[in-house]
Amino acid sequence: MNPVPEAPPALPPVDEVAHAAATPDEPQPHAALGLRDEEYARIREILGRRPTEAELAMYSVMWSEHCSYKSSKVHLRRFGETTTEAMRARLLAGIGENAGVVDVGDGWAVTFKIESHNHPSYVEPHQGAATGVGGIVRDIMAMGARPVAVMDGLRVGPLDAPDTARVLPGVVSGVGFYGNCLGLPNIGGEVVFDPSYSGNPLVNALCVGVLRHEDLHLAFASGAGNKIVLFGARTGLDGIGGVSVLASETFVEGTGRKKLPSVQVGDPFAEKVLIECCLELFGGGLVVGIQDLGGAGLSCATSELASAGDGGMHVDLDTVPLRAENMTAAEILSSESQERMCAVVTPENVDAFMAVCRRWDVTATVIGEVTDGDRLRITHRGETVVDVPPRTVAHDGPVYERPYARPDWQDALQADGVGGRARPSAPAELAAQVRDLVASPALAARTWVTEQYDRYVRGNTTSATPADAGVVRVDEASGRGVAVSIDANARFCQLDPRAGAQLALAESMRNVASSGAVPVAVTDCLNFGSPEDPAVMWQFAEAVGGLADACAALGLPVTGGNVSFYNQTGSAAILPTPVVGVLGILTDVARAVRHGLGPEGHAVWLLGR
Amino acid sequence: MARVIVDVLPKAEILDPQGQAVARAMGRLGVDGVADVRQGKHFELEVDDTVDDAALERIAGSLLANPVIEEWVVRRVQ
Amino acid sequence: MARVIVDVLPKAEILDPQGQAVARAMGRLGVDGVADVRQGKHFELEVDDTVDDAALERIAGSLLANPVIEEWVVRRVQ
Amino acid sequence: MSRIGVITFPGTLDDVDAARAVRYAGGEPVGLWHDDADLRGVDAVVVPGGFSYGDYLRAGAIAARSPVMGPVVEAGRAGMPVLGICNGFQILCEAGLLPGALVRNHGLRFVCREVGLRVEADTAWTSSFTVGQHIRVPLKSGEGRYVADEATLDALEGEGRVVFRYTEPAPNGALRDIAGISSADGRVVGLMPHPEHAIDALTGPGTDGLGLFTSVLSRFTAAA
Ligand SMILES: Nc1ncnc2c1ncn2[C@@H]1O[C@H](COP(=O)(O)OP(=O)(O)O)[C@@H](O)[C@H]1O
Repeated sequence: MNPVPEAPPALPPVDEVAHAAATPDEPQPHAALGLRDEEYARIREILGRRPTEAELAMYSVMWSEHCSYKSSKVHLRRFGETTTEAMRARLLAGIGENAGVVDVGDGWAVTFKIESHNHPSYVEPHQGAATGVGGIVRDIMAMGARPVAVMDGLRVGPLDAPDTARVLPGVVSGVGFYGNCLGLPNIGGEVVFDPSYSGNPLVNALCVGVLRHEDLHLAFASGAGNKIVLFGARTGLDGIGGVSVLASETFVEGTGRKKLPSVQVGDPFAEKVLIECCLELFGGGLVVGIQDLGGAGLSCATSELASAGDGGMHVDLDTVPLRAENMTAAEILSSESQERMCAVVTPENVDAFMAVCRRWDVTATVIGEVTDGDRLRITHRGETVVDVPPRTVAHDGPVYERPYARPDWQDALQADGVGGRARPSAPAELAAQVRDLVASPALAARTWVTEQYDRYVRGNTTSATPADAGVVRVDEASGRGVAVSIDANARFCQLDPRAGAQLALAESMRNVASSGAVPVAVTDCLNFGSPEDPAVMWQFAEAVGGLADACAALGLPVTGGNVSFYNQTGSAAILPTPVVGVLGILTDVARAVRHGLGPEGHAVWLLGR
Repeated sequence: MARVIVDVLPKAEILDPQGQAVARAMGRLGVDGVADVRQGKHFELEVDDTVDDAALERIAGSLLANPVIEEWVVRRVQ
Repeated sequence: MARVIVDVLPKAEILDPQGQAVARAMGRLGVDGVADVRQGKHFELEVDDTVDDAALERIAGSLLANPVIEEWVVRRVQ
Repeated sequence: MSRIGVITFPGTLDDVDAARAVRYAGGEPVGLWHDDADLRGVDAVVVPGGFSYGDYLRAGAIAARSPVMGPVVEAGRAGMPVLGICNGFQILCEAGLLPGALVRNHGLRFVCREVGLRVEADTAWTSSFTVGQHIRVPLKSGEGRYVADEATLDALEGEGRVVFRYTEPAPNGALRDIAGISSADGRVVGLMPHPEHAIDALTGPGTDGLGLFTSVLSRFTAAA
């Protein structure tokens, strides 16, 4: 090892590119960072040398299942293949962007997306759920939209399980804390109890945003000389548990840094201010491209912006405002600090951009610029620590064709119908069963949850709990609005993942339609067990195929979503849980169909069979 | 009977939005010279003599503080 | 630079539902013998030498605590 | 048309709603910015709800000390009508314009539900109601429990300064079921529930909340 001689003793040596080229045989902890041997070999091949520590951190996080969709990609292609031009007609942005954007008429557009924050919500329910809401809201902001509503799909163990007593109140308070403080009405969601979610709760958060067509913003960095501005919270040691492996390998004594926490604490106040700041920046025409900082922090934002752009990028980590001392390049790049955004700004607009940020008391710093060429170059303490083709980090990650097979227990499960079960034979027995049903957690009122959520803020919610679909007004002048519902029935999916996914779509669509809206687009959050289990992979493939076919049959495009794998306790996977969100359009929310029975004397009709 | 104090603070590496908000407010309020603020919780317990230090430590680490994101100090004052 | 601690507690006559909830939870944890719990806030400030005791008292009594409902103690620890 | 100021602090959420309520009632909302010690010549001020500065220290504590509040306190003491809703009520208490304080709900959870209120005093903000009238508006807060010492409570009752009382037991444990109070001259009113969310049956429980805004506007039309 060659520590940089000038560095003060407290600072660990910088593993820069030339050093990496000169020390090809230095062992690197790629496995501990989750990279397989052949993935590590491919990185070396791409770079023509071993990666630096910072590069290794970037590739490992961006090539993770969560960011690269390496196990799901081959299946998700089905959505694209089954989407016709006619289905795409309303889409201003679709799969591949931070969130899909749908034309809802009169020059208005709506963007919506659902995402999971399952594991963090198990580790620290309140903060995990809170930061889950924060993350999806930033995705929506990154499209140029004003976030206008949230929904949450919650799945936990049985109501009386100790784990549920710990997780559910924390999750609900976290969703409420963050959403309420952001001023976003919560317009619906789900609460489902099932033993398979004990030790592995599902927290899926959806956000809806509204924009004018001309305000659409996309994540790309173009125009050499344009500046990269990082704004929002400072970058700290949040959520970089994995990367601390790097530190411990090379210089832990020097820094005395402990194993780092992988929990992030949400600051909804900072995010609220960030929303208003972003909208003022968009309104002032000060933003060329924008990207939120999510799970993979700056690794993701810089590589995705550069990859989607038409040039290269240079970023100087010494300019990044930090919350902790002596952070390494790998740590800065991997930090999951919340409430940050990254924008591309023309040089002449930088001053105006900074002025808006100052007005909102938002920290903003130029951290780099768009360059000619096609490399993403990142420097730290004067040394080049990253020099990569950005596409290889952001988009050309590994793709796996995981083996999948219908589990051998599927037939027996399906054959085990209700036929042989005893039926109530006396009125009292029937009454007891009805009472059991009514009192079951599955059917009980959700007010304990929904009373903790603000549904009035912004004054545009025309329907929320207990309605089938949440409805928000988009345009006060015309009354134009949208209806959204999220649904899944994982027990159906366990019996038949294909039909189960289709039923989730059908239910969600019915909910939206029964509010009087015309369904126009779909988002989904696919929560499954380990993709390395062929039975789970089969469930996944079936669910995706079923959903894609049903969407094609109904003429609804899937505009985006999220995959969450590895939801299991030990070797027991959760029930396959594809949560489907449907968005519908109402030309006038005043004419929406209200939930519940109408005035006395109205007839009741049952439609369908 | 003894009086026990437990002070709980967010871990140093964890974001402390409350402390930061207060620190920023100081500047705006014309209070200079305050470089940093951290905000946590302060508990005062009246405990009888059956409660030993091990029990106090258990209470602090499992109920008063969240070990995932907070650190704490227990001290007997009487 | 000095480190200053300000502890803030709800006044005794003000209902402290948080403290009570904690006291009840103790029983569930199997810890008996905790007679009373009060929950307040704990602030740690880094202040430079221009900040004298009068200034600290002002900060505590006009910002960190609300005298209508809270009482507070200021102490320098370094 | 009367101009009603609506303040925005960092973290204010219901400013759009308050401005809409002013408009629905026939007034002209005027945006006021926390950092400007300038009331822009308005006839009355609404301090809206939200989580100013995240409510991280105490609800309303930091906002109460921001530049715009200097002139608000001064004008309020001199008789300008000021309405504090939810976080705005907390801010007015923290600023010393109204007595008492708002603390954590006794159930320790945020509560969002429609509540019934009885209007108990004729003030600048309630003249459109009759004393004794019941209205329904949403309540949504985690720190909405009104507290003050016994002497203050007795004085408020004695001087007819309890403006709104919950008709059911207070969902937050407020002392004497107090939902809203006023200054001695009845010009400054603060309440925890949200009248600005009850101005249209489409988006709220009804239109009862509009009465607060028509009350204050009628003063100016009558005077003009
Ligand atoms: N289940 C899914 N269905 C449809 N699209 C999906 C699904 N999961 C992910 N996608 C899309 O794949 C793209 C890649 O996801 P990306 O936005 O990079 O992930 P993340 O937002 O989690 O960082 C996104 O456009 C996303 O909408």
